[in-house]
Amino acid sequence: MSAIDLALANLLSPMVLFFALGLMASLARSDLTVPEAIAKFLALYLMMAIGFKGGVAVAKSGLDMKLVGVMLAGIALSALIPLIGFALLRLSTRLSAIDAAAVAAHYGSISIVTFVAATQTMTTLGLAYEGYLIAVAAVMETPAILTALLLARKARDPARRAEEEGMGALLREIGLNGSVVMLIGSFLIGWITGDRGMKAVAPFVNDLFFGMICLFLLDMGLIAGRGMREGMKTLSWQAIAFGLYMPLISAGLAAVVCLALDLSLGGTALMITLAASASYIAVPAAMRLALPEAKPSIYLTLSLGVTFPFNLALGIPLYVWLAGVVKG
Amino acid sequence: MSAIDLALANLLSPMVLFFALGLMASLARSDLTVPEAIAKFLALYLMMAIGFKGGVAVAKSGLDMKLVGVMLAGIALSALIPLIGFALLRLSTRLSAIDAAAVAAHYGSISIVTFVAATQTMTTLGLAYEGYLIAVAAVMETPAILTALLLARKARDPARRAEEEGMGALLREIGLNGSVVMLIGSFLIGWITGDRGMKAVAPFVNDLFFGMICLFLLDMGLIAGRGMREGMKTLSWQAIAFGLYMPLISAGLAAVVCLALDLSLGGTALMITLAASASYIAVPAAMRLALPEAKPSIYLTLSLGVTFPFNLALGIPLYVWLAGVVKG
Amino acid sequence: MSAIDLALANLLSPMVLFFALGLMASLARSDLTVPEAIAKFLALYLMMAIGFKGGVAVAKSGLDMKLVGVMLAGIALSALIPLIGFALLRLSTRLSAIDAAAVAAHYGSISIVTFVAATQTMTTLGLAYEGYLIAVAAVMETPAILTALLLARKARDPARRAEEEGMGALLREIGLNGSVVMLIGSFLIGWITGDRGMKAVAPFVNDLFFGMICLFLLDMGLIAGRGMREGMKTLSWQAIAFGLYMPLISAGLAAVVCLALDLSLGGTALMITLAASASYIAVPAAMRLALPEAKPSIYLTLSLGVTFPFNLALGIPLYVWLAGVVKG
Amino acid sequence: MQTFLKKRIAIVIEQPALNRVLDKLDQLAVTGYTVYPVIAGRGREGSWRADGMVSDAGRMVSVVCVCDPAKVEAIIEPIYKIVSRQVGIITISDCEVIRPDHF
Amino acid sequence: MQTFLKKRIAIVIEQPALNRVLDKLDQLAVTGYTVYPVIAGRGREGSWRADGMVSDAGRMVSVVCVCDPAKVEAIIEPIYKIVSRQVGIITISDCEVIRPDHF
Amino acid sequence: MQTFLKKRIAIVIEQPALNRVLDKLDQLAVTGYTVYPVIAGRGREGSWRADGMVSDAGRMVSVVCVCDPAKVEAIIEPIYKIVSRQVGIITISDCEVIRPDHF
Ligand SMILES: Nc1ncnc2c1ncn2[C@@H]1O[C@H](COP(=O)(O)O)[C@@H](O)[C@H]1O
Ligand SMILES: Nc1ncnc2c1ncn2[C@@H]1O[C@H](COP(=O)(O)O)[C@@H](O)[C@H]1O
Ligand SMILES: Nc1ncnc2c1ncn2[C@@H]1O[C@H](COP(=O)(O)O)[C@@H](O)[C@H]1O
Ligand code: NA
Ligand code: NA
Ligand code: NA
Repeated sequence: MSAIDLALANLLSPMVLFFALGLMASLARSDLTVPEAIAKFLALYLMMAIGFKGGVAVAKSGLDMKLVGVMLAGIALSALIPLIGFALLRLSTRLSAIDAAAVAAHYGSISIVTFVAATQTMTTLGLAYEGYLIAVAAVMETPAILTALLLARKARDPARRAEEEGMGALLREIGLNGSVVMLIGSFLIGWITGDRGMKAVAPFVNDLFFGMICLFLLDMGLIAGRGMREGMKTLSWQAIAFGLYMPLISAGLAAVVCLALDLSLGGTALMITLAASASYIAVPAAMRLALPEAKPSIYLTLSLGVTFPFNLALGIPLYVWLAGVVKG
Repeated sequence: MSAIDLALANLLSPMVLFFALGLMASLARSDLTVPEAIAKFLALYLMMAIGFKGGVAVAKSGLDMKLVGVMLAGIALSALIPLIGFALLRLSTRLSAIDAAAVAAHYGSISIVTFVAATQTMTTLGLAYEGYLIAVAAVMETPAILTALLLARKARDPARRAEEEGMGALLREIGLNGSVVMLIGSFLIGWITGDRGMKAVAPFVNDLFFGMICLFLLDMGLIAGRGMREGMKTLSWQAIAFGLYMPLISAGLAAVVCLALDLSLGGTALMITLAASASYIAVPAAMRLALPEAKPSIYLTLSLGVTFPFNLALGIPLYVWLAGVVKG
Repeated sequence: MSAIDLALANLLSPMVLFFALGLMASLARSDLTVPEAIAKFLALYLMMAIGFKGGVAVAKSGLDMKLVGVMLAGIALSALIPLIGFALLRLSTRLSAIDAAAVAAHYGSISIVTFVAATQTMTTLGLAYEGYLIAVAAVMETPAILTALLLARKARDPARRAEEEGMGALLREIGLNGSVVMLIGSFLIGWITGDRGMKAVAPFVNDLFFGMICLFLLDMGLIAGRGMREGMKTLSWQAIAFGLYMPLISAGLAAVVCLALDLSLGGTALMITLAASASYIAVPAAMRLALPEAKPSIYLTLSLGVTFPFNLALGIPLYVWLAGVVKG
Repeated sequence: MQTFLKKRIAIVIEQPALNRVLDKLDQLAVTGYTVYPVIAGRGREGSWRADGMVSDAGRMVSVVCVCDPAKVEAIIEPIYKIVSRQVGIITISDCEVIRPDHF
Repeated sequence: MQTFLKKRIAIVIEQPALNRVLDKLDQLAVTGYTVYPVIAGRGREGSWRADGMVSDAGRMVSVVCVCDPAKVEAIIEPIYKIVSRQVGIITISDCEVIRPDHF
Repeated sequence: MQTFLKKRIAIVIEQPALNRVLDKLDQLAVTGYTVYPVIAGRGREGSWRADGMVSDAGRMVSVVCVCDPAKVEAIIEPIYKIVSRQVGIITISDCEVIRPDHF
């Protein structure tokens, strides 16, 4: 499949179309909404299903030692990307150091829904991928946050710094984020119970999966549209541009790293997608605790209103193509 | 199957029985409830599933030109039925012109759950029907509202009329009703993605469908029962009678119209059901905006507490039988 | 399978592991939560699915007259176990008569989730069981409450007793508890519609069943952990011990009773499980109405934080083994 | 714009006893009330959270009733009888309204 | 710690009309507002409950706006125009804040 | 029926910081508090809505604490320290209770 065909096929997938439906509904100020409890349920389901599947896959294939290398690579990417992002933001935008650090953290961390959408594309393309990438996704969530904190520290006035409660407490608050716990927990349960477990929960975590993603993406579209309506006022075009080119930079970086990893083609595409994706569940919550003075309207709008739609509609096929280049 | 057998089979279907369970639980003042978020989720799911299926069906069969005729017929029915309803209410009840107009709007518009229950009956009877009837259902939602507004206008004191904000703004508020947007959006997505899309979401939108309807009807029963307990105080027997004979009049009218449409047998039954059904999601919300002085307790109780149970238990089999008469 | 193998297999089942995940997440103070509306939905689903299945099973097998005997035995166990519990609590703990009565009520009544988990074990072990045990479970919910009320009456000061509104009103409030109504209602609908109905809702009530239980147990783990953190302060070690040995006493008693019942092996195990399980949905709510002066922190923590985890992890395999002894 | 002084009675009561409070308010013929959800809390009976809860026991709701100062006594008396037996609290505060007839 | 007197405007309005109230508050350039869910209630239009409801009609939400006493008139006037046409009520009460500039 | 004057401290704080506020209230040994859900709002940080939200960031909850007038200072001081750093507001108002010992 050429990159173009891929892009078209992707744009006409139910996932992307439901996202578009949500986006347009919300931009048109329709009163279509997904109740908060349902949105949280869909997220919970997604973490459970994707985690469980990954665990079962690992139980099947066993852990080859490559995992360690991939994990380290993931951690490194998550920790370094914010440095690039921070520098670019400070150069190209008027964002304060604190705001820039907060935004950068989102791009170092990962978006599990973008990852899920990418795995779906792999399935349609019939590309296999390493199950343990779920675990890699999980470990990539937090390092970016630490980098951002260090970047912000230097910028913070000492008064504030005094106020901060200990790094330790903060890390506990952040590390035990519900979605991360659910993802890792389900991964381990899938690993332990393997095929036996999968047989029992398959109709729930496999058969429903795609339909639930469609609903979830409808919701994401509604939120993204709201973010655009709200946030665009507060965002400069330089900031918006950052939301579009930063994923490409991360993707390029990841592609280079992948040259050294020998993952499967599908795995490479997913690894690149992880690097290119920007968090909007775990990191925003963490930023409210760690860098409360950073403006949520900026980082939420950028990651959810700009980068997520871009990755979903154009990024993923691009990353698959990029993976082809890396592997070919 | 004779009309009698049909009626019995229908009364003993899980759908009707779960509705009855909800109804009895609520009349007995049990604390059995469906959380609001879940009720909204079930409605969202229903719109998504029924819309998507309809779209896929159209993608398969292609659009024969009959569609245009059926659409126009649907719009005409939705726009005219309120005139009949209004006249009958003014003659037979003590309702104010505003209240009568508001009630009439509900009977011109359609109830998607009644429609869904009817499609389920078609499936059990093995009757095929035109997929685009979903689209017809969607276009029949709003014309009735406009007719009611014109009826109410004349009755309104000028002072009030001054207060009214422009018709335009009002129509936007009404036209972008979430459930309508979800229904049409899912229809289009199903149409665009066709079989390919259906293969991916089938377990979600097909396999779960019936079980979800049962839960939804349980909820409808609970609400209907509450409506009966509350509303019956405020309703005269003439009004209640209207809730029972009006669907029959609409059904008769639709049957005549169907003579000119050559729909399939199933399609005819559904078209009659649409005309006979009364809205209780989109229209009540619209009435609160367009005719706030009309009493919600009256139109909600009539459409949800009287007409919906009647259609579900007796109406649908009757309309299937009527369709049989029309078709041959 | 030896009792040990059984225990191990049980401990490594997805159900128990998801419960453990929730428990650990909540003890570690993670912000992982299941929205209230979703928890209520999962409970509603469980009642519907398990009730419906039971009804269909009865429709298949027909009602052998044994049912009557089993029902009476269930009622007797539910009514008598609180007497034992009350006596033991008064002897071994410092709980007031009112508190002791309230706690005792929970152990006489049943936990439907424990029952469901047990049926799941039967399925994995390939043990058949009588479908009407669902109905037995339903009738065992309330008798324990009455016993507890009588026990508390004697202890109550006359002043209070004056305040009490009539037993009749109270029983209506309690008897119409939503979860009981849903369970019995679904049982009847399953019974009426039989295979025909099951064919329609099977994907919903059967295929999803296990996955939904896993989610529900995750939630139970979260709540149980919270209960432990909160309640352990208020509980003496004697009370906690009661939460561990009382189910064993009930199980022993039930085992003896089962000698006279000739249920299948699976049915015996389930009957013992019912007796050994402690309610935490219907009874706590009833106690707030009937014995408001009893401390909820005590009975909720005991039944949900102590006895439920014990039954889930160790009890069920033990009761299966015990059933083997009874039957063989 | 002229406003009129009324009293705002705010009750926090455990969910299972809600219907008793509302039925009592109906008997007392108050002109109306509003029930608000509550997601967490702490009191003498310890702390609780709504999320994940299946049973209604051990969770709260809040009932607000705006009424005429003259009626407060008549309403508080019987409501307090119920609340004092259960887990819950009552607070009273002043507020102004535009349509005095409405309350 | 010094505090400053403000007014707390509490509106209970039926859900379908919420956007009209919020849009109006935005036009009136209030410094902010908070919307609370409501799960049940009773008024002249009878009683209602949110649970199980699919349609927004016949259910309420509550909007609270804290503002400067000087601004109350200017806010109440147009809001009352909307509320008086719909199902809903308005109450006003005193409250103190720490950051006067904020309201 | 005799009533006693208390103070009602109402805090609107962004969800992620809720635990910090509650932990602080626990330290301050207040007799209790109640947490209310909030579904939408607007403030200096712009407007937000809860529905459809997965992340806790950018959404609010409301904490109400009824306490003795003498205690207000001691409670507000440290709570304000937290709230002032986050998105949120604090208001204080008078209320009466029946059981003074309870608060
Ligand atoms: N001082 C307080 N301020 C606000 N809410 C309170 C206070 N005390 C108790 N509550 C609420 O009332 C409920 C019952 O209180 P209690 O009966 O003391 O356990 C608690 O769970 C809180 O939700
Ligand atoms: N004047 C106000 N009246 C009522 N609620 C307010 C007001 N200002 C702010 N809020 C609430 O407090 C939250 C945070 O305010 P802010 O810190 O100004 O963004 C807002 O999202 C609103 O929910
Ligand atoms: N006296 C009252 N106290 C508290 N809430 C009220 C009162 N009257 C009305 N309400 C609320 O306002 C809504 C609309 O009132 P109404 O317009 O009188 O039907 C009711 O459903 C209640 O939620
Ligand atoms: Na990234
Ligand atoms: Na109609
Ligand atoms: Na028991």
